[in-house]
Amino acid sequence: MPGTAPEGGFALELRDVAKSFGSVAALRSGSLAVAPGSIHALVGENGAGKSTLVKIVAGVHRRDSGVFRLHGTDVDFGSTADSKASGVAVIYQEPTLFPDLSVTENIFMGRQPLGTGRRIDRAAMYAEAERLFAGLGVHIDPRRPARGLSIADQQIIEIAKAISLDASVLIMDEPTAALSGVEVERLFAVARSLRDENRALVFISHRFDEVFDLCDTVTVMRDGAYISTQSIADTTVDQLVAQMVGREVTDLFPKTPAEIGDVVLDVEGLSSAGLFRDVSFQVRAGEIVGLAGLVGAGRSEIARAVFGVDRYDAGRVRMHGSDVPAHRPRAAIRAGMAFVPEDRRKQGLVIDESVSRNVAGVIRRGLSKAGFLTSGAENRAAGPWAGRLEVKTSSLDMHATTMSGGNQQKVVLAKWLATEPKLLIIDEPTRGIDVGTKAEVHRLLSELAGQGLAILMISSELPEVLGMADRVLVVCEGRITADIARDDATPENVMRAATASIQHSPSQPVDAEVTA
Amino acid sequence: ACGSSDSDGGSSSSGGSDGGNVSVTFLPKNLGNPYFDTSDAGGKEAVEAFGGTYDEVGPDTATPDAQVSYINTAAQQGVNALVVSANDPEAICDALDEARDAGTKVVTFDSDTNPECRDLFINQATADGIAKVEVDMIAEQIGDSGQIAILSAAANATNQNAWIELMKKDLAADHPNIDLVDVVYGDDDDQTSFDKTAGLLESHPDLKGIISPTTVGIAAAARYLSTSDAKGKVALTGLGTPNQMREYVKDGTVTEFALWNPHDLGYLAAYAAQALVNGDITGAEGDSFTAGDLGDFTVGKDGTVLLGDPYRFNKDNIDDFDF
Amino acid sequence: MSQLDIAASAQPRLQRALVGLAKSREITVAAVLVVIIALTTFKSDGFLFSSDGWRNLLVSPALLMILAVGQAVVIITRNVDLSVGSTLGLTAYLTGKVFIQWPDLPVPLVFVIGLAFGALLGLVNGVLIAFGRVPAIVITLGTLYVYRGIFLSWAGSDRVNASDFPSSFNELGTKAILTIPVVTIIALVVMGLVGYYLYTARSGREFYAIGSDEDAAKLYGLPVTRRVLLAFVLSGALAGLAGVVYAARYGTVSSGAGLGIELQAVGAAVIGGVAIAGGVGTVWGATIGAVLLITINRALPVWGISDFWQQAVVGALILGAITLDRLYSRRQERLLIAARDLAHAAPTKVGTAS
Amino acid sequence: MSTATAPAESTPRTYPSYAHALWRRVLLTREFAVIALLLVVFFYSRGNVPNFDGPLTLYYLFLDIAPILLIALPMTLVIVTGEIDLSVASVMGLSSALLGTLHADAGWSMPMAALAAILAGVLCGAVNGFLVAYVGLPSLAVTIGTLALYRGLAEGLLGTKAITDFPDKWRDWPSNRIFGDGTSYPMILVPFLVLLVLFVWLLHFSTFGRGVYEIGLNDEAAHFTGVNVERTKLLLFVMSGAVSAFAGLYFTLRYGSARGDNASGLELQVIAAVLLGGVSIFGGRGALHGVVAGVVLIGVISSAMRLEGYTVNKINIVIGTLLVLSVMATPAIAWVQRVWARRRLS
Ligand SMILES: Nc1ncnc2c1ncn2[C@@H]1O[C@H](COP(=O)(O)OP(=O)(O)OP(=O)(O)O)[C@@H](O)[C@H]1O
Ligand SMILES: Nc1ncnc2c1ncn2[C@@H]1O[C@H](COP(=O)(O)OP(=O)(O)OP(=O)(O)O)[C@@H](O)[C@H]1O
Ligand SMILES: [Mg+2]
Ligand SMILES: [Mg+2]
Repeated sequence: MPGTAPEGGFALELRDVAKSFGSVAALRSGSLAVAPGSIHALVGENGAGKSTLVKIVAGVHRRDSGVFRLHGTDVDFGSTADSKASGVAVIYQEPTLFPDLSVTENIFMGRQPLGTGRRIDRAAMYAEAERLFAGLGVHIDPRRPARGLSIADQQIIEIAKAISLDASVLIMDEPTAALSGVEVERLFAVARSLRDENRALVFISHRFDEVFDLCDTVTVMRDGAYISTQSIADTTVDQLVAQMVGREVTDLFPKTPAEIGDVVLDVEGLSSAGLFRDVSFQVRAGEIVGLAGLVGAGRSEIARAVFGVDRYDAGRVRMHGSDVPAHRPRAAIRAGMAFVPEDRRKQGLVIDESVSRNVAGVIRRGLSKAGFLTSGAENRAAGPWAGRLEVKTSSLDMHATTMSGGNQQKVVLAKWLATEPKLLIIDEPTRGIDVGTKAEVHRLLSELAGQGLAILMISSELPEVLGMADRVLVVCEGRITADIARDDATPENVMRAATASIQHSPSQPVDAEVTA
Repeated sequence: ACGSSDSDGGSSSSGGSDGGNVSVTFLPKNLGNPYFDTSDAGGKEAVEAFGGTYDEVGPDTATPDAQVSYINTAAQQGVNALVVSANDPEAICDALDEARDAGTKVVTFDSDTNPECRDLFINQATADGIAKVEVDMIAEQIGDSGQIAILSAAANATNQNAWIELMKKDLAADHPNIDLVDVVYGDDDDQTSFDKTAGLLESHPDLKGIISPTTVGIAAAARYLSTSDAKGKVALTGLGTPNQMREYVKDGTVTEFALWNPHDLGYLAAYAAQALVNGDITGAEGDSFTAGDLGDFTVGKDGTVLLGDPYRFNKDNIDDFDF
Repeated sequence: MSQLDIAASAQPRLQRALVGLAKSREITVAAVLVVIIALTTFKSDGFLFSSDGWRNLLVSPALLMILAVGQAVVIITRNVDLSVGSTLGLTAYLTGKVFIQWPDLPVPLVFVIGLAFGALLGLVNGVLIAFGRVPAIVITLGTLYVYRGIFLSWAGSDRVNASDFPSSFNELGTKAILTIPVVTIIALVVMGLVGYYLYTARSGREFYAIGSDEDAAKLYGLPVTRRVLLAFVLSGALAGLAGVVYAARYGTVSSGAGLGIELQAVGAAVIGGVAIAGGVGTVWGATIGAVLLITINRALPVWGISDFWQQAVVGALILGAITLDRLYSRRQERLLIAARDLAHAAPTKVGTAS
Repeated sequence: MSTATAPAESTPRTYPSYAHALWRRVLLTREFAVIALLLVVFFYSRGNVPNFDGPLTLYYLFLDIAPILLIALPMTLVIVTGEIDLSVASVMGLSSALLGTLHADAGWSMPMAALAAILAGVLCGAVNGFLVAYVGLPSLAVTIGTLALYRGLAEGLLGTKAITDFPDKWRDWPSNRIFGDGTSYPMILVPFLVLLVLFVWLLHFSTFGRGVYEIGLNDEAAHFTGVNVERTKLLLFVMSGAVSAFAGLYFTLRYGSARGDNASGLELQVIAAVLLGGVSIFGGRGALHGVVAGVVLIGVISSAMRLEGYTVNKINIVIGTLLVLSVMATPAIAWVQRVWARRRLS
């Protein structure tokens, strides 16, 4: 069981907590003990039950059994309001903002500063928001509505909200998944200062470098159960990984060299007002092209425009030399493109639909006979693809809602591989995916490239880009600022290009060396 | 008189086929309309008097399609007679025909269908008579010159439209100085009629009189006028019930209005239905029957029975009535 | 980082307030209203300048104003209340019955009874929706039928006439204070109170948060159930109040009272800038929307347009309002993008210089 | 390539197609509950309601519910995408008014006038669809607007007139009996059945229908998998407009009267029936067999209650309560289960 109690007792303590959703046991025996004045990492594979544990602390779910103590006293939260009142602040895995309200109201909802006559004192509220943002080193207009903020900015609002709660226990469920290096650094600085104020922090992340950089203690979970707690200083990445997956993972980025063939995708002068400008590049058969850059650089937007889910203002997209009409995903699919988007719950799959309908979702036109499409035909087509990707589900009519992130990602991949594409565009292939599944995805991508598939991969994880890509394109502020071959790519020159201002002719980025 | 007509009905029905229990269903334009409440109460009184079975059904809005369902139901139930005030002269015809094929006698009252679709129409007053009395009243009240307007019921109401046409003719022929400037429709809804009255006065600042040939309309218009500047300046007349209008006659908003007795109308319709069911009459011109204490009636042209002339209500006589 | 911070926060306060005012939907609708009144008065000056005209201008929309306020609150929480017409009718009839039973009841007490009864009917909606977590449109469609059915069964072959009410109550429908009709004052007070609450109270803002994203509100720990319940109770209570006002103003209550007015109330709120998707809008906007709807209806006959076309005009107005809103927000988006382009351009120059 | 996590390539996983047995998937559904209720009410009425067993009952029932049956088909698809169309009854009124004006006033032949009315319905639907799908406006607001607009056009077109001179052949057609005198099936069932087959195929057995469900569940994901969300919605509103216009023709011919106010208020009846049939107002859920059962259920209840002598107010109370109960059933069952579970624990 996790550690012996420090002098003042634990700030947060959970022992053998269990929680089931119907027949799914999300948490079998979760334990976590966090001392005040420490930053405690919680790691585990997808579906290990981390978020469920967090939601129990937050009062979103009620535990079925087990001990739950806050500063030594037993508690049982019926709602998130209770937990908040007890000094627990939580940043959830998915941002939860009110899009129509101002950024400031989002932060202070329900506890706005009051003036005379219990009226909301808006001036004080805005001033307080500006102060918070200044502390985080960001500049966001406190009066603008939350709608339209990038995921990174949304995450920053969440962080500001949690900090302003002045809580004694702060839990962050993958707060950095959408943040870039600079922002992560700022967040860490804030976290450390909170620790120094003797608060207890819980930090969940799949990125080990962050865990080792920030935290002092780490708890590992697997399959809904507690595995171990140890001091960061006493452990290594390999040990943690081994505990998480219950086995050794040796090769995270197993890219094998593949034969590079003809040009498959040819993008020329693509522009979209406010998002990106004059983007040109090519992807060849068998090649993995990595699209690197800071969050908000516009990589996703480029990918979405290429695939046709977004409009663009100028430029052309060609597959195998023939033009692909703009803003028509169907045409792109027919031309051989497949697109795994960054937000799998909202864009990647229809979460309330069965596995088989999701997997057969793109190929169903080919499945209907004489205009007739039956569930049987879908099941027959979907089954083998789900099997090839080792999707963990009890039957093909299970809804994707019940699956963990990694499994959902496999369903999305199965769906697109079923179309037998020539080009796979994959945005953040392993975001929020645990190490085990991550390795599987990487192996798969490498294998697909080996079979001659052209792959355009967007990733915010530099090791992933450097490990997987044959060629790295760096995007900065909507332009391609560098095109670096695999052998020349180092973290330093990629980061420099990602933070560089454009100093060369933007129409000729191909083969340009890094200039910064 | 009541007793004798009662035994009359009883004897003739026992002279018919089935032991005197004539079932009559009243189907007004819509439920919750005081005018029909009164007429159907009259019908009920008559049916109870001759020992039949009375029933009242109807839709909540005055539309023909809603009425058709109830006609169909009556046909299925095989009621002996159906007494209907038609929301549309044509639209309920097929349904009525089917009911008649199934053996149900159909009497229309208040608002007629095409003559082929029913056995008898109980006419409250001739259309000419109604139009004339309304035009005469307004002419007297505004000194036979000036602008007037009409606040009617639903735009498709058969009887109202017929009267309005006749009023227009009458005005053109006999009252050249009266100018009919507008016809608006209050849909027999209190609120709409009220607001339309306000609208009329705004759109026509020189308006001198309003005719409202519908009981809901005239009451709403009177209520509006009684509280506005136009009270006493704009004359209001038309067809109304004494209970609804009493207050406005007394406070001077309304001088005189007219109506037949809707209670008698329902009463007569019920007796006519009974006579048809018992085979006393067929609905042919010249047939005659006795309607309880209302006395004898003769079927006129097109299978129409006329109740009588409209009656004018004013300060002097209104307290004699309660309906 | 956040490239979205357009110059907005750098604007001086007054300027920001003015720009916000000019852009606000409420002001646009109010401007359209003023233009319509002006043009119609130009055509027939009795529309505004006769004492009847002035009074009707103020008094006719009162009923819909009250309903629109309640509807706005419900729509802001991303729900809708289709049962208000039936609630209005039922309460109006109850008012009559109460007076017939106890003719000497003080008038304010009757208002309280109406409010309470409406609140009770709203509570039924609210309990079903908030606790059952079922869509409001279905539940209130159901209670629309049920409440009207109860009303019809109860009223049946009976109606309430003006003579059933004490004259002090009837006078309320027409009395004016400083030429402002009492009924209108009631509507304005309702608007003021509810609007003030929504704008300045913490719990008031929670209605917006819930409508903006209910799941987020739950995660945040807002009392979603209680607020949604309250919204429906408020809407019911205001429909009840409207019922009493209806009785006072029209004097007669028959089974048709309030039939179909629910869609008008929704229409008024939508025209006034309350977003049907929740989270956006003000009761003041909804009220102006109600006034515009009614006033257009009254202006059309003055312009010689047959009242058969009125519905068409109202429909066109609703479509116009929401379409304009949409185009406006598209333009806003484009401005935001342009601002972002500027923000992109700026560091480039700095970079070159360094 | 050789990682510890690499799956054994030799045995690709296989899955059963369904988690539950066939009977559970068929019988334990919302749709089946409605069908069961319909059967219960129907056979109860046959045994206990006087005259319900007569030959006319079904005949009138079908005539009465025909417009609702017709419009419920496209309305189901519209609601499954998460949208709503409140303007259907107004389109019926407009089609009725057009048929009347064009035939009687402008002297067009019946087929031409009918065709024009249907085209007008298509246009009305296209306006709704365009505003919803391409301008991106909420359908509730749009169709409240067009509800007033189309009704206003219909009433403006006809004014006080009710046009009744239609050829008998046409007037009689919808209510003629398919199998001759004495049978219960009016001719209007023929176009209904044709449309039913069409819509069942469209929603349940076509790629288009899969897209319809996906749009209702998550339109962004649907867009990302190549479903043309805008065009699908536009088409559905057009279908809704066209079928409503057709229902308007039926309404006109059955009652032999073209009026601007024909069928007002019918939209809420259609929606009530569709929801009663188990379609989720949030989109993504529902099936046509449930919807047809829902419409017929409302028809049977109304018919039986009318035969029992109840008037519209009682019928409305029953239908309204049923609607509320039908949506409350799911949360109520869940609540009971929760209480049960808690009681077993303690
Ligand atoms: N509301 C729910 N209903 C049913 N199953 C659920 C629910 N929430 C979570 N689960 C299941 O519980 C398990 C644990 O999920 P949880 O979200 O806690 O994992 P996690 O460790 O946070 O994973 P990740 O790293 O992907 O965020 C998963 O198998 C998930 O499918
Ligand atoms: N809906 C939106 N409205 C306004 N601006 C947006 C919207 N979505 C994204 N942006 C902006 O577009 C830019 C690029 O967005 P995004 O964060 O998706 O970039 P990215 O390079 O794909 O990053 P990542 O994939 O790592 O998240 C950012 O400036 C972001 O703020
Ligand atoms: Mg998680
Ligand atoms: Mg991205």
